[in-house]
Amino acid sequence: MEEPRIGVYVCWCGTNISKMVDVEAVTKEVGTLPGVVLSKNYKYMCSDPGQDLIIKDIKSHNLNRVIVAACSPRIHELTFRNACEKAGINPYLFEMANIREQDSWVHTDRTEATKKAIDLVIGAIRRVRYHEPLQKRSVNVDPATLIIGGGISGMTAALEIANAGKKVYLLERTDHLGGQVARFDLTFPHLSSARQMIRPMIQRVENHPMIIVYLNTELKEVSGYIGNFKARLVFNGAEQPEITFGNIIAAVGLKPFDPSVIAEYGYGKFPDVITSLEFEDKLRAGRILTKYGKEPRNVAIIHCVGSRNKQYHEYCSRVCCMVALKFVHEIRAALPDANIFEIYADMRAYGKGHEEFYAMTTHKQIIFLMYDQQKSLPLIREAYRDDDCNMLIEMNELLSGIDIEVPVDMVILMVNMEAHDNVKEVVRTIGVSLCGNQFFIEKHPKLDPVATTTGGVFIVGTCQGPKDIPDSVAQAKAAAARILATIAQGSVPVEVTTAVVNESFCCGCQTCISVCPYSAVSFDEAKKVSVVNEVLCKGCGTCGGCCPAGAITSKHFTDRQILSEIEGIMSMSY
Amino acid sequence: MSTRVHPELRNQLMQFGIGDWNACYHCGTCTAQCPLSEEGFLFPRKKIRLMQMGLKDELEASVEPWLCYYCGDCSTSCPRDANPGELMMSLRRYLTSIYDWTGLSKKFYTSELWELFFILSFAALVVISFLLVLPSMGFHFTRELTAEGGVQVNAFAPIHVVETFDWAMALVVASLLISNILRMYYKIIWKYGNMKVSLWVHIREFWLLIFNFAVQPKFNKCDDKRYWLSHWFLMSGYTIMFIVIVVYLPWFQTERILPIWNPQRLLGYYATFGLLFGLFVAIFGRLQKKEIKFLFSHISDWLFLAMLTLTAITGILIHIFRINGMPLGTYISYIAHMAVLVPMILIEVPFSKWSHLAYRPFAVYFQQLKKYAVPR
Amino acid sequence: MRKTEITGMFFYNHSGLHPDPIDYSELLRFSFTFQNVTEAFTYSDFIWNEKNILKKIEENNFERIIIAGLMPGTVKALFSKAMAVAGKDPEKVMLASFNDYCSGSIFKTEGLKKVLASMISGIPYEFTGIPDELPVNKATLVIGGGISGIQAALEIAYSNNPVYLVEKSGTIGGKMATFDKTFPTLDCAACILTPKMVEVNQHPDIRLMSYSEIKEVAGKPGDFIVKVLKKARKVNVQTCIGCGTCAEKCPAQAPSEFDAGTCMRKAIYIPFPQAVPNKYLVDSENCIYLKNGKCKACVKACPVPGCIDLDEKDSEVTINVGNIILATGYKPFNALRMAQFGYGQFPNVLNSLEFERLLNASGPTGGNIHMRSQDKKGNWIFNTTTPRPEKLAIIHCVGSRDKNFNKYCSRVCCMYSLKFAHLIMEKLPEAEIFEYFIDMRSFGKGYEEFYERIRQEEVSIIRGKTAKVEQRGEKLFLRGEDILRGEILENTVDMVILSVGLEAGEDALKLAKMLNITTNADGWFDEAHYNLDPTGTCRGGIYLAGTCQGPKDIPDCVAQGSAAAARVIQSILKGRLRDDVSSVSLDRVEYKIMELSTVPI
Amino acid sequence: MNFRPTIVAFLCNWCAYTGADLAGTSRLHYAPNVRIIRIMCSGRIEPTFILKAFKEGADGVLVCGCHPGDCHYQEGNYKCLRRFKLLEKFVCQMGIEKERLKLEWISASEGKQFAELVNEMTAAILKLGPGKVQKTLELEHLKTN
Repeated sequence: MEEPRIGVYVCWCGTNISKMVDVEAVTKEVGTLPGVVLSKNYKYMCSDPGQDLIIKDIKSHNLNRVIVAACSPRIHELTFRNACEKAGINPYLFEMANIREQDSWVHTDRTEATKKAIDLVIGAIRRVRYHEPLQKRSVNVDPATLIIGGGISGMTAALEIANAGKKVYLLERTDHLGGQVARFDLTFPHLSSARQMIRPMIQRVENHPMIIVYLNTELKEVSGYIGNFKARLVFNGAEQPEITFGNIIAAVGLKPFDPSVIAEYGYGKFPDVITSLEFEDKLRAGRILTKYGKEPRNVAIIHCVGSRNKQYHEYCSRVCCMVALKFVHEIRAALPDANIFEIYADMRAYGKGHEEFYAMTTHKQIIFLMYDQQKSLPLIREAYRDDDCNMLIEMNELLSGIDIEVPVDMVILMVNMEAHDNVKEVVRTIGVSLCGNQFFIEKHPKLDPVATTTGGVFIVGTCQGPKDIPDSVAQAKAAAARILATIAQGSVPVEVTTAVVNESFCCGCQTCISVCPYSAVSFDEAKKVSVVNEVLCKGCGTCGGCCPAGAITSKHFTDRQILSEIEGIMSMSY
Repeated sequence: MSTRVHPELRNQLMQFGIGDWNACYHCGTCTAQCPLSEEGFLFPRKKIRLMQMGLKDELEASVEPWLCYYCGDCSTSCPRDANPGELMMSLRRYLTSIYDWTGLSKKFYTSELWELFFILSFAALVVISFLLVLPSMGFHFTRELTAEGGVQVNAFAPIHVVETFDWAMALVVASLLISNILRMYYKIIWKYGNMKVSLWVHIREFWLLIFNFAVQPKFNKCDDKRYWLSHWFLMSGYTIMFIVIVVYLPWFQTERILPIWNPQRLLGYYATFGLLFGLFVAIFGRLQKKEIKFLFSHISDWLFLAMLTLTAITGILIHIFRINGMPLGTYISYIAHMAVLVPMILIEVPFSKWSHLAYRPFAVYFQQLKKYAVPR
Repeated sequence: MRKTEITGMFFYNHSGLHPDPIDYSELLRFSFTFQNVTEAFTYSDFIWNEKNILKKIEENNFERIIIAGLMPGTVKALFSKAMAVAGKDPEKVMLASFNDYCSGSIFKTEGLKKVLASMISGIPYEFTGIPDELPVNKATLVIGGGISGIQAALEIAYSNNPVYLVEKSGTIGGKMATFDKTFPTLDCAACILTPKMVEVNQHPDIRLMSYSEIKEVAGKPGDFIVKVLKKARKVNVQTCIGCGTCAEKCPAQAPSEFDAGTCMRKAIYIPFPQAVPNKYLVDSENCIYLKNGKCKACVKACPVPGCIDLDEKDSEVTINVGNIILATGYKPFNALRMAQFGYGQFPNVLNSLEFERLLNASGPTGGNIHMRSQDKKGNWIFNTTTPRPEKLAIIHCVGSRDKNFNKYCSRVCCMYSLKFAHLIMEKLPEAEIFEYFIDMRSFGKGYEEFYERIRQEEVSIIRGKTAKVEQRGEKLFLRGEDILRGEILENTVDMVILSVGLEAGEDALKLAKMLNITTNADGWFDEAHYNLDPTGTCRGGIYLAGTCQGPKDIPDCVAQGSAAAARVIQSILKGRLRDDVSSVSLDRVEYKIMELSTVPI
Repeated sequence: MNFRPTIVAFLCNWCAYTGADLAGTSRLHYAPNVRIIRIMCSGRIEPTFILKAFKEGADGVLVCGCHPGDCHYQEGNYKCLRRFKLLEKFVCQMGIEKERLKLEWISASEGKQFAELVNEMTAAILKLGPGKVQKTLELEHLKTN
C-alpha cells in the first residue's frame, strides 16, 4: 500500500461551526498526526474557493487522502468527492467528519465540542488510511416507467413521459382512473369543472399508445434496481406476467380522514353531518338536501377536521380552506337564501388567485366564525324542540370571544387528507420511507422534493404531503423530467460500496444468502462459495456483519476501516 | 350560556346604510389605528364582528359606536374595503332607532318617504297656523305688512304664544329624548351583563357628561384635529341658538333693535357663524368626496344638513329684513324659518341625527360607569 | 350521439370586469350557428334564479346546458339543481370557462369561439385545439439564475443537452443565496444551494451568461433567435483570479445589492464570497474613473495584466434555442409605499430581506443582530458596534392581502416570519419578540409543526395586525389589537421587521411583451392552464418556473423548475414541440371536431 | 478530575444518523460525550466493533437503527437485534454492566429522541463510573509481561 499523504480541511461554515468549535485548535491538533501532510481551515469549504483550495493542494502536495471536517456527509460528501475526482484522485479516498450537525450545533461547551471535533477528525484520519479506490459504475436504463396510482399526479407524469415516446405502465388499485379529483365538482379558484378537466385526461391516458393501464391491479413485488426494475402485478387475484422498467413513480395519493373518531361532530350519528367528499357527491347530483329531503336553511362548514390537532393529525391539509370557500359559491348559487357559516381556524388562501377568491366569497353573505382547532372544537348537538333548525353548533367564537350557538341543518366537515391504510406495504415494496405523518419522505425537503433515497424511485403528488392540483401536477412533471433525463442519457450510476466475497475465506455456510434482502448473494455450486451480484447489492453490509469466516467485505465499510475509526476516536480520550 | 347568532339581523341592519360588512377579515388594523379605541371598549373591528354574527343584544348594549367621531382613518387603512368608519356611523343610526320606543326613528331612517312626509306635514302645520291662527289673534296683514307700521315681530308672532309653543315643543322633545336615554341606560348598564354600578359612581362621574357635552374631548383625540373645531363651532352655535330661543326667547326676540355690541346680538352672530362654518365644512366635504368620511352619506344625513342650512339661512334673512325695516320679508322669512325649525327639532332631535347631541355625552358617561361596574 | 342533444347556451357575462373584455353578442350569434343550440341567453336577459331557469329548461326541453363566461362555475350549482329538479341529468351542465386554456390571450373572440365550438360539439377542447408540431433546436435558454432557473438548467443538462443560463446580476443564486436558514427544517440556505451553483458552473452542458440580459426574441417555437446583451463587466471572467486586491484599493463605495443595502461594497466588487462565477465586476454607475476619467486604482492593483478593462463596452450575442424557460423570480414589495410603518424613515424598521442579511453569518454583522447606524459618510448600515435590540416586532402581510397595495397573499411571509422569530430566539435568547399576524398560513409539509414549535417557544404571536409604527425617542411604538385576548396591545420595541410580500419583477412586463406572453393584473406570468399546466404558457416552447408565475416557497420553486424542464426534455427526445395555442385557427378546430365526431375517442 | 465518559455510537445512515443530524439542524442540545460512527445499516454491525470500542476505553456503546419495519434495507435492523441479544449476554458475562451497551431505534424524524437518549445514557454511565475494560486489559498486559 502506498504511504498515505493526508490533507485535512476544517470548515468554519461561517459561524455555524466556528462559534462552538475552535477551528484553529482542531487544525493545529491534527496537523502533526502521522500521515497528515497538511491541515487547513477555511470559512466555507463547500464554496468554489474552498473546493479549489483542496484541488490545488492535492496537486501541489501530492495528497492521496483528503478529509473535510464540516457538515454532515449527507449534505456535502458528494461535493467533495467530486472535487477530489477533479484533482485526479479517486473520490473514495475522501472522508468527512461531521462536526456541525453532530457537534457544533448540539453542544454548548466550546472546550468539549472542540475536543469532540478533534476526536472525530482523528477517527477519520485513521479510517481514511485504509480507504481504497473504488470505481464508479453505471447501468443501462430501461426506458419504460412504472407509475403507481392513476390519480391526476400519476396521469400527468404518465402523459409527460409517454408524450416523449417512452413507455409507461400505469397501475391503479381501483376500477377507474382519476383518483380523488374524479369526485370533485369544481376546482378552485376559477371554479372550473373538475370532471371536464379529468375526463379528457383519462381518455388520453387510456388511448395513448405508449401507456399501458392496469386497473384493479395491485403491486405484489418489485425487484431489481435503478434502471432495471421488475415487478409482479396482481390483477383481480391473478398474477400477471412480469413487467420490466427503469424507473418508478409513486403517486398513490392520500385518502380522506374518517371524522367519526371526533366525538364532538357526531359524524355517523347525525345524518346531516357529512364530509366534504360526500358533499361533492351531492353537488354533482345537483341536489343539496338534508336527510329529510328538505333544502337546508342553515349550512355550516367546519374547517380543519382532523387537521392541525395533535389528537388527530398535526399537519395542515393545505387544500381544505379553499375547497370550503368553493363550497360557499356553490351553495350560494343553489340556495340563494340559505345562511352559510364557515367555521375556520386560519384562512389559508395562499396560492395564486386564492386570496382574491377568498375576498370574493365574503360578498356571498356568509358568516365566518373562528374556532380554536387545538383546544376547543365546536360541539354539534340536536336542536331544541321549538327551534326551526335540526342541529345546533356550540362554540367559542375567537374573533369576538363570545360563546355562541349556531343553528344548522347541514354540517360539512372539511376532512383532512391522510395516508392510505396500505401505505406501509407500498413503501416496503418500492423501498422508500415514511415520515411521522405517514407521508413518503423525499430525498431533500427543499432541493429534491420528488426523488427518494432509493435510486430510480420518485414520489409525486399528495403521497409526499397534502397539496392542491397545480402543485401535484408540477411535481408529477418534475419527476417526469428526472426520468426523461436518465432515459435520454441511457444509463445511471449505481452503488459502488457493495459487498464482495473473498473466495478463499468463504466456508460456504450460506448465512449471507439467507440474510440478504435483495437476493444479491447467490451460491456458486461449482466453487462452493457465495457470490455477490454487485448491481443488485445495495451495500447494507448485513452479510458482512454475519459472515462467520470474515470472508465478506463491505466496500468502504470494511472491518479494518471501522475498527481504525474506533481506535482513532478513542485515542485521545485519556 | 351561549348566545344564538342571528344572520337575519343583516337584513335589518342593511337599511341603516351599512353596505357589505362581510368584507372584513379581522386583521385588527382599524382598532389599532383608532386612538379612541381603548381597553375594554374595542372598536370598530369587534363591533363589525357582532354585526356579522347578528348578536343583537350585544350590539344594543354597545357604547362604542358613540365613542367614534368618524375621522375615517380606519376606512382609509382597511385592507379589504370593509369601511369600518361607515359601519360605525350606520350602527349609530341603528342604535338611535333602537333607543327610540316610538318606532318613528326606525321609520325615518329606513324610509325617506316617511321622513319627508313628516317634515312636510309639520312645515305645513306651521304655515297654516301662521296664516289661519294669527289673524284671529288680532294681527292685520293689511296694516302690519306696510313699511310704515315698522317691523313688529312680536306682534306678528306674539311672543307669549311662541314662547308657550317653544316650551311645549321643548317639553315633548325632552321627554322623548330622556325616555330614550333611559332606554339607552337600560340596555347598556341595566340589562346587559352581570354588573352593578353604585349610586355614588353615578354621581361622582356625572361631570363627565357635562364636560363631554361642552367640549367633546374625545373628538379631539382623533389623529385628524381639523374637524373637532368645525364640529365644536356647529355644536356650540346650535346649542346657544336652541337655548336662547327656547329659554330666553323674550330676551332674544325683542322689537327694538339693540346696538351691535349688545350680548343679544353678539351671541346671535356667534351662533350663526358657528352654524355656518360647521355646515360649510360638512357640506363642502360631502360634495368634494375627497375624504373617506364624506364618501357615503345616508339620505338622513343630507336631509339633516339641508334643514339646518335652511334654518340658518331663513334666520339670517329674518335678521336682515328686520334691521332694514322690511316687514313683509321679515314675516315671510319668519314663517319659513319656523316651518323648517319646527320639524327639524321635532324629528331630528329625538328621532334622528340630532339625538347624538345627547347620546354621545351619555355614552361617555355610561362608559365610565361600566368601568367602575362591579360584578353582580 | 352527443351532437344531437338539445343544448341551451347561457352566457355568464357577469365577470365584474369593467369593461368586460369579451364580445358576448358575437359569441351569442356564433353559438346559434350550431344546430343543437336552440336557445342562448345572457346574464342580463332575465333573472337567473331556480324558477326562471327551470322554466327555460322545461320550455325548451334542454338536454344539455353550457354555461360560458368567466368563472361560469359561480352559477353552476344553480343549473345542476334546476336540471335535477326538471328530472334531467345534472351532469349535463357543462362549463365553457374562459379562464382556462390560456386565459389572458384568449379573450380575443376567435379564441373563445374555438372553445365554444368544441364545447357545443361535445368534443373537449383538449382534443381539438392541439397545435401543430415543429422541429426543435436542442439548445435551451433559461432566463434567471435563481433556484428555479438553476434547477431547470441542471435538469436539462442531466439529459446531456445544451443550456444557456442568462442571469441579470453578477452571480447566480438569486434570492435564496441571500437567506440564512430556510424554513421549516432550518438548514442553511447556502449549504444546500452553493453545491448546485457550483454544479451549474462546472457542468459541461451549461453555458452560464451572468451579468447579461435578454434584448430581443425572434423566431418561432423550436427555433428562437435570442439577442443577449452582455453588460460590460469590465473584468475578464477568464483571467480574474478572484483575489480581491482590486476591491481593496477601490476608493468608491455603494450599497451592496446582495446584502439588501445593509452594508457597503466597493465599485469593483464580487456580489458575495461564494458567488458563481467567482469573479469581480465593475459597477459603472459608481466607478470614479467612469464618472470623471480619473482613478484606475483597481487596474493598478490587479496582479493579472489586462484583466480589468474599464473601457469595455456592452456587447451583444445572438443565440439559437429551441425552448425558453422563464425563471425571472420576484422583487420584494417596496415598504416605502406603506408610510404608516415608517420604513425608510426610522432606521430600525427593516424589511425582511435586510433582516435575512442581518441574520446571515456571511452578512454585515456576521449573523449578529444589531441596530442600524450611520457610517462616516452618512450611509445607514449595520455593523457590530451598535447595541443589540432587546425587543423586536415582526409585522406580517406588509403590502400583501391589502386592496391598497397587493390583493394577493405572498405565500411565504408567514413561514419566514416564524423562522425569524426562531432565529432571533436563538441569537438573542433574552429578547422579547412580538409577531403580528392576520391568518397563519403554515400550509406546507412540516410547516404546521414548525408553527407549533415556535408557539411553544417564548414568542408572543399575536392575532391582529398593527396599524402603524411611530418613533418615540430611540424606540419604536406599536399599537395593535390582540384579537384573541381582546385587548389593546401597546409595545415599545427596538426593532421592527416588516414581512414584505413578493411582487412581480420589474422586467416581467418587458419580457412578456418580448416573448408575446401575458401576465395577470399583478404582473405574474399567466400559466397555460391553472391546474393542468402550471408551468406552460400559451406559446409553444416557452415555460415558466418559480416565482415569476406567482409567489411560492423553495420546494415548490424547485418542483416547478424541474417540471418546466420536463417539457423541454420531452420535446428534445421527440425532436418536435407544439406551436403556439393561437396558431390553431377556428377552421382547424372545426375540422378536427368533424374528424373526431366520426371516430370514437 | 471529573469523570467524562465516552460513548461510541454506531448509527445507521438512513434513520439514526439522519435523526442525529436532525437533532443538529433543530439545535437540540445534548451531552458532548457521544462519538458517532456512521454505518450504512445496523445489520452491518459486528460484535467485534462493539468489543473493540470497549477495549479502546469506551464507557458505553450505543447502537441505533431504524424502527422495526422501517429499515432502508428491509430487515437489517432485525438481524442486528438478534445478534445484539446474544452479544448483550456475552458482554454481561464479561463483567460489563448491562447499562453500558444499548440498542435503540431512532427514526430520521426523531432528533429529539436521539438527544434525550444520549443524555439518559450519559447520566446512567456517570452513575456507574468509568468502564473497566481497558484498565483490566492493561493490568493483564502488565501481569503477562
